[in-house]
Amino acid sequence: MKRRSRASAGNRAAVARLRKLGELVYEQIERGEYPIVRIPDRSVGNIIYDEKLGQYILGPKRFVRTTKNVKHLRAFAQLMWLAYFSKLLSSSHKTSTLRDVFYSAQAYNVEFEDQDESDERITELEALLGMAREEFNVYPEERSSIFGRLTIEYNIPGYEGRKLDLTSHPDGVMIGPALTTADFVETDAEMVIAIEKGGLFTRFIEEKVHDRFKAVLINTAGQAPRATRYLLRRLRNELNLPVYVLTDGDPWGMHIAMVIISGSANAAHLTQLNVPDASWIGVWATDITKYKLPFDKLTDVDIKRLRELSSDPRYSGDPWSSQIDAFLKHRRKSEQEAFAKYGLTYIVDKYLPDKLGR
Amino acid sequence: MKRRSRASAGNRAAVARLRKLGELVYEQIERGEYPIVRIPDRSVGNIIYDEKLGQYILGPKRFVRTTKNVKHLRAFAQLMWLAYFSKLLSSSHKTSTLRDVFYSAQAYNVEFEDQDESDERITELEALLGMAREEFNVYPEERSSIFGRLTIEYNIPGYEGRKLDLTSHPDGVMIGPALTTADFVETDAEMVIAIEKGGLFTRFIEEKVHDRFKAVLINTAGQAPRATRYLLRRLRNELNLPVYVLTDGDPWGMHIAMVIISGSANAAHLTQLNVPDASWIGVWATDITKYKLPFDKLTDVDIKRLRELSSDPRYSGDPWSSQIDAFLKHRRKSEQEAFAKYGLTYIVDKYLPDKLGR
Amino acid sequence: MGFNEISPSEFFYRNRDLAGFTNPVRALYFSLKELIENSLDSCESGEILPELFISIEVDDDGPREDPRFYRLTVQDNGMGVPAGSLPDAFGRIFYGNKFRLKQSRGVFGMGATMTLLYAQATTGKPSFVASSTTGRRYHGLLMKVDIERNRPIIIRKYEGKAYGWRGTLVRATILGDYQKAESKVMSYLEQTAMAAPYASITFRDPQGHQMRLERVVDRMPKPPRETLPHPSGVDIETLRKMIRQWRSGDMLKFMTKNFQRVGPKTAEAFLRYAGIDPSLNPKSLGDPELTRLAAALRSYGNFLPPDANYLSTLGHELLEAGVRRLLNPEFCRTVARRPQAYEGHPFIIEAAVAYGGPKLKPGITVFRFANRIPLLYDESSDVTWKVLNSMDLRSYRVRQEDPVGVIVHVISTRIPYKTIGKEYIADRPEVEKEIRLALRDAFRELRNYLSRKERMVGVARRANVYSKYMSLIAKFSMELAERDRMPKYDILIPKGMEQDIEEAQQG
Amino acid sequence: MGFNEISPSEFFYRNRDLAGFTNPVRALYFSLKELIENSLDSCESGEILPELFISIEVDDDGPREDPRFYRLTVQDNGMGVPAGSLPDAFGRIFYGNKFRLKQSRGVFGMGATMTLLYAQATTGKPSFVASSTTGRRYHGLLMKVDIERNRPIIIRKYEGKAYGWRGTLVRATILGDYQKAESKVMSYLEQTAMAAPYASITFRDPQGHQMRLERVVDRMPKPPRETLPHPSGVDIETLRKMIRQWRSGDMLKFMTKNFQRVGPKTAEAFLRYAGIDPSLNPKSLGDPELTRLAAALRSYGNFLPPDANYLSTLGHELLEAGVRRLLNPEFCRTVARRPQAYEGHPFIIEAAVAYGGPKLKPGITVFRFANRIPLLYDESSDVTWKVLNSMDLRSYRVRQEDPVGVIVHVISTRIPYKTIGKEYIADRPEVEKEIRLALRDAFRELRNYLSRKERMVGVARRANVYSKYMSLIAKFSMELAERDRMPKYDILIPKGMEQDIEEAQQG
Repeated sequence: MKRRSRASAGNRAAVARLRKLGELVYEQIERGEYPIVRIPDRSVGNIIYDEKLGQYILGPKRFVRTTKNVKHLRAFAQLMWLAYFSKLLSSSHKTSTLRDVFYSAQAYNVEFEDQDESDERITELEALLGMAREEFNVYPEERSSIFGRLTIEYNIPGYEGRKLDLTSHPDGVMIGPALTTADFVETDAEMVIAIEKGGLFTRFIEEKVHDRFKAVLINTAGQAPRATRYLLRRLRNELNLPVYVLTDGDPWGMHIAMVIISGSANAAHLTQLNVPDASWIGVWATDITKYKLPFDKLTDVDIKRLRELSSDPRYSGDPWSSQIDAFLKHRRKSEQEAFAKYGLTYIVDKYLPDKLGR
Repeated sequence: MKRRSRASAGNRAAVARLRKLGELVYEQIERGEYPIVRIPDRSVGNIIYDEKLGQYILGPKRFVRTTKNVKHLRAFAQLMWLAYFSKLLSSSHKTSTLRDVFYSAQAYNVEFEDQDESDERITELEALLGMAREEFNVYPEERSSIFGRLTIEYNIPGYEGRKLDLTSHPDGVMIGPALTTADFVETDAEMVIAIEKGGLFTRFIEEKVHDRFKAVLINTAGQAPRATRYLLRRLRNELNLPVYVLTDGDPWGMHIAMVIISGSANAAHLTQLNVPDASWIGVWATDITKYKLPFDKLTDVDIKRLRELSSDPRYSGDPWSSQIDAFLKHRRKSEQEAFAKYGLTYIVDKYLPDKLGR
Repeated sequence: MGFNEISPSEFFYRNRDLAGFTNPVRALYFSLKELIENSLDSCESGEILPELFISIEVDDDGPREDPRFYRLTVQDNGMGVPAGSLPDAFGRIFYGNKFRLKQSRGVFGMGATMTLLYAQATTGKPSFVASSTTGRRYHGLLMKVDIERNRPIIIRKYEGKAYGWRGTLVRATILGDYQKAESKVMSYLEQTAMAAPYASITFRDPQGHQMRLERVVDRMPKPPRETLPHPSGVDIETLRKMIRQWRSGDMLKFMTKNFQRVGPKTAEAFLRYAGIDPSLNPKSLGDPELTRLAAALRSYGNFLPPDANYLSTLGHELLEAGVRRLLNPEFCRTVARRPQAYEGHPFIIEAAVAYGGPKLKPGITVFRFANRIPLLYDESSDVTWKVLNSMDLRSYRVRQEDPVGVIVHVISTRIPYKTIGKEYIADRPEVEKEIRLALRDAFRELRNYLSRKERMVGVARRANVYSKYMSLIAKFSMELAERDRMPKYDILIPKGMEQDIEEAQQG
Repeated sequence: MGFNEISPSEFFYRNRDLAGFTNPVRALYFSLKELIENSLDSCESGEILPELFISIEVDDDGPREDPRFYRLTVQDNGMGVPAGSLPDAFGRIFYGNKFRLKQSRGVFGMGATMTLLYAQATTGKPSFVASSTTGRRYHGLLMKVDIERNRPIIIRKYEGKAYGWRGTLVRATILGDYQKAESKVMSYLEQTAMAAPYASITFRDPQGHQMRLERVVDRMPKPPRETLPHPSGVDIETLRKMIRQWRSGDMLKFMTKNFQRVGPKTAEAFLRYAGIDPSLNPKSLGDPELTRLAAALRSYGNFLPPDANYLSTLGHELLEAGVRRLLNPEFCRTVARRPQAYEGHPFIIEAAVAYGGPKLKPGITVFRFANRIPLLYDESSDVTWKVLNSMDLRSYRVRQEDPVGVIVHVISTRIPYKTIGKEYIADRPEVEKEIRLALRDAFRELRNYLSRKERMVGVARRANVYSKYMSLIAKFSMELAERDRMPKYDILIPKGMEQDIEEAQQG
């Protein structure tokens, strides 16, 4: 099967939306009006949990950035430059890191006080355009990788039409702009397994999990970057592959899994970075006692985090709420590597089949 | 051209040396003697700067770990288990992370108090065997990547004879156990460029530095992991390619470059993880003023570090000592991304040719 | 083992630490302090603008370097001391005009005598005191103290024309360490000038350098007047003494005549509360009734607050004048609380908060005064620091590095000092509460000042911001829209600027 | 405005804060403290093992809850007070047997009188004092204090058979707050028992609960004896008094007779240093010679240290007994320094460091004593805390969470208290230095103890460690060498263990 990537379409859409923003402001000035833009409000009060989508989205509120208010002027100018710069990148098929954006501003007599201010303005542009920054070619530094039964075809300049079997390199293939924008050409995979840690990713490759379970393996390297979450969503939607998430057994692991499933509050303004029906298969709190895993005590920070999670609507169903209860009851946490207590292959030979229902 | 990897030879050598260690201890016990091992002393007093090799090495001192002293018993047992476990890994062509090692010990009734104790014992085994842990299949989690005009051939089980062109994936190819142990089959590269940051690595790929300069590009992702340094050394020694290192313009960048060139004090017991004639091409302190780069002030920590570097024999020659002086004189530091002030391609179009002498 | 009485002078001579004469550094400071305080009291009692002359000279009879013999001289233009009282005033401990319920600097009736005592103990030299009450003739004494009997020893008498001088002069030679005491002496003089901005002080140091602190106002506060105790908290022994001294009249009259702020209505309501017949003769009260009366005085909550007229405050004008003279701040706010009482003693808290200027260093600097006396020792044990430590100054926009001066002045017929040296004030709840309320008011005004200051800085910046960013916005919109010419944005600038200036001024 | 003298009793009645009678909590504590200290002094003067009975009872005439009227009773088995001295001993301030150069608990000659003063001021009630010096008959008084004239007022006299009782009893009814004072009272009693382990104390609280602190030793230290001043630092006034009282003899004799630790040789060397002819009559000294003599006494460094025989120390045995009685520690080390002097007053520092046991909480707990009196207030202003804060206890292997008790006992003919309430000691350099040296010695011994303790714990562990790890080493070496059978390692274990045990015991 073959499908066209949304990423390429997104690129042309980004250029169009950026042009439209420029026209809006230009016309206002020409009419002798103080230019204004209405940006979706990303504050807590406007973040709503959408039951149907299974994620947080922004509500209808907007805030008005107006050049009538001198406090908004600098931010308005920064936003306009960012739109200009993003259009430049998208048009020329070049990418830029968040850090590059920060420094590039100086060439245009626009200054950001620090990286955070630059990043904030980029997020505002995302909200204004309804697009992820990756769609207008601004990328953070990546660190995730993929391996498995999938052949991709590149879309980036110089590589159009070229293919890569994602089992070609047994250390894993980097997830970056090229892979994020590639088309999926061929697969006999039956599932996707997203793994929190690179060590376990390597273990799975050595134990041939991709063959034994017909799986595409993804190393999220901690919390999954947005490009990785975008890729996971594409694998689910375009190839109809179930997604399983395997994390450490602690509140942070639950969060990593939940962000893949429901998205993050920071990106509530975006609706294409999650996999609503992905499954968190472990390490669960109940697994720690069931498999008698080596454990650490939960810290106060862990416990506080669990109490926060228990009031988050995303964590109200199973297995989330019962695992929160189990974490709070036993006050234990454990890592994926803890299964090595039973030998290096136990996690693949025994735990994974158990969790996948075989 | 084609060459056989030292890594494969190292694997068989590791198994042999581990067996020999076992025999030594076994025979002592059989003779009714308290077993002892003599481990190269890695303390500061035994670290010597070898002018010829251009790096720190260990001197002739050894310390004796004896089972006659109850304080040494636990460490002795841990070391013996580690040797046993490493032999197991090497024999079965499996890898293990440092964390896996820590947890695996529990299956054998051997306990490490924490990760640090486990890692220290692994380092002692390296010193005892005169081999890097990667040679007996213990790897840290990797994060470096490579891209460029080089075709490799794998040696790991299941991939023997399979090849990969390292331009196959334009996001970069992960450097892991498979790549570290692969043979180099074909290249028309004329140089290796090691880059501190992934963002710039991506920039170089987008700007086709691998074609324009016939280069193999390596993303060290901060300080280069040992496998990456090992790979750099192989590229230099096996393919005779000059190695250039490009870092941020600050004391940490100098350190990253120097470790690639002369190795680190922590691994003074190993002599196969450096490239003595690699060149640090920037960002230099003098570049900050020459190119009028955006800069930050050096912190007290930076200044303290520079004073430490100035008393390190590795930094006595050029460009090191003059750059230390320039850093201390101007009290400025700057990142690679700062060149974006002049546009995203300036670093490739102007700076890199300047630094490579073209 | 026999039992015998010793005199107060011998007691305090033996236990000099208790009065602050711990070592040559403190001894020099306390000697000077005690003499100056007597002089200022004397001037204020007569509503005379003080003119003080103070000198410290080296006496060559002693050691060649510190600690060595210093001759202290303090001269004032006060009321003077009558010739007949002069020997006892300086030669006896527990002698003076300070033992009625009246606000004054001197409290324990022993400061000057302790100085003379210390002088003769450490240098062997007699002291010289002189005074004129008329301006026509003066009386002088070369004298010592008979320590065993708490009596003056007059070595020689002097007498002569005063040529218009009225006041007192004291000269004593003590073992002191001026080098180490200098900073405290200078602080004491400067802060005395702050608390008494109507005084002029001339000071000559051992090197002959002269410093003059000229008065900055010509108006003095009303002097304190002798007062009746406030009824709240008066104890049984005081009641007995009052009854012992009562001539005639019933309980109602007794109450109104012996306490301040007690008229017939208050007296009647209180006696009803206490369960005592208003028509009784106070002398007929038995022990149970007396006990009940004292208990009622402790617990009755409806007495009127003390009368401020008996206390001599600085007031806003003089307090601010003193603060500006000492600190020259960019901001100063003074607060004067209404009278309160503890144990029958009325008290008033005056406070000020100063900000900025050339004299204040970053951080909080505390200036403590009690009845106009600067308190320079044991600052961290004092009630004012306790109050400050419990306040969150950030809520008043004060940052750690801001230069803030905090001035607290406790005025009372009795200051609850913890030591005879009058080094710090005990944290009595009533006093603590009033200090907190005073400082809170002053810091609120500082907050308003800092807010306003911040806003005005903002206005100036706005004009620059506008022109710079509006042109960038126009340029990028042109690029984004792929147009050929810059949009007309000049027309937009002035309106925005005008509006911001308006906003800032209203803020 | 007139000048007049007031009596010491009126002065201290008006300024009760100075004596510690600040509020009902402190007043109850200080009253009890003053009476107990008098009782213990009396017993020790006669080398009588103290037997004290102390009770606090509610007096129903006062308020129903704290602060309310409490009747304090303190009875001892001391030397007693002669009938003729009884009124003045309790009815006058500055009266007692404590005004010569002699170590005692009572210092200022006013504690008991202040208690009676406070009693009559707050409850109106007279106090009862009784004493027997013979064991056959006692004399008692119901009395008050004439505050204005510093005189006793005797309301009624009592007399009767003593039935073998010799000692003093005091009963006063004061306004106090026992609820808030209880913890300090209990600490005071317990620490008094620690500093006087030869005393038995029975205490009954207002609820009728009785606590008995039984003596743990039957031996008393020698009582302090009256002493001559040590020559170092004696001032001019003291010299004048000595000369005034000198009958006959030259300067050489004057020096040897008026100062301790001055024999003919020392006298001769000193007079040569001072430039004074040894054959002079002291009465012939003029002011310049006297000044020179005093200066020389301050600067001469070759006097012998003070004589310890005039001071009454606890000594190692009694100090340790007291510490063990109070704290029951697992470790205790006592230190006694040799005599030193400040301003002519000899002093000795005794100290102890205790570690562990059921009574000490984690951290440093400080116990301060002065002439066997526990000091419980104003700890952070005291010289002992200053010394402790300057010491790095980690260098003695003491961790922050270790339960350490630090006991410091200052013994002197005059304790440099900063307050009349005897709440804390000034940081005189001589005293500070001695405390530091004492604590350093004690902490060194604690370090040795902690090191030894650590080592012995280690020995027990070694045996376990050996068998566990040796078998693992054997097993892994077998696997590594690819052998079929376990090597014989059993033979290796005992030798290693034996050696470790030897090492630990030698360490």
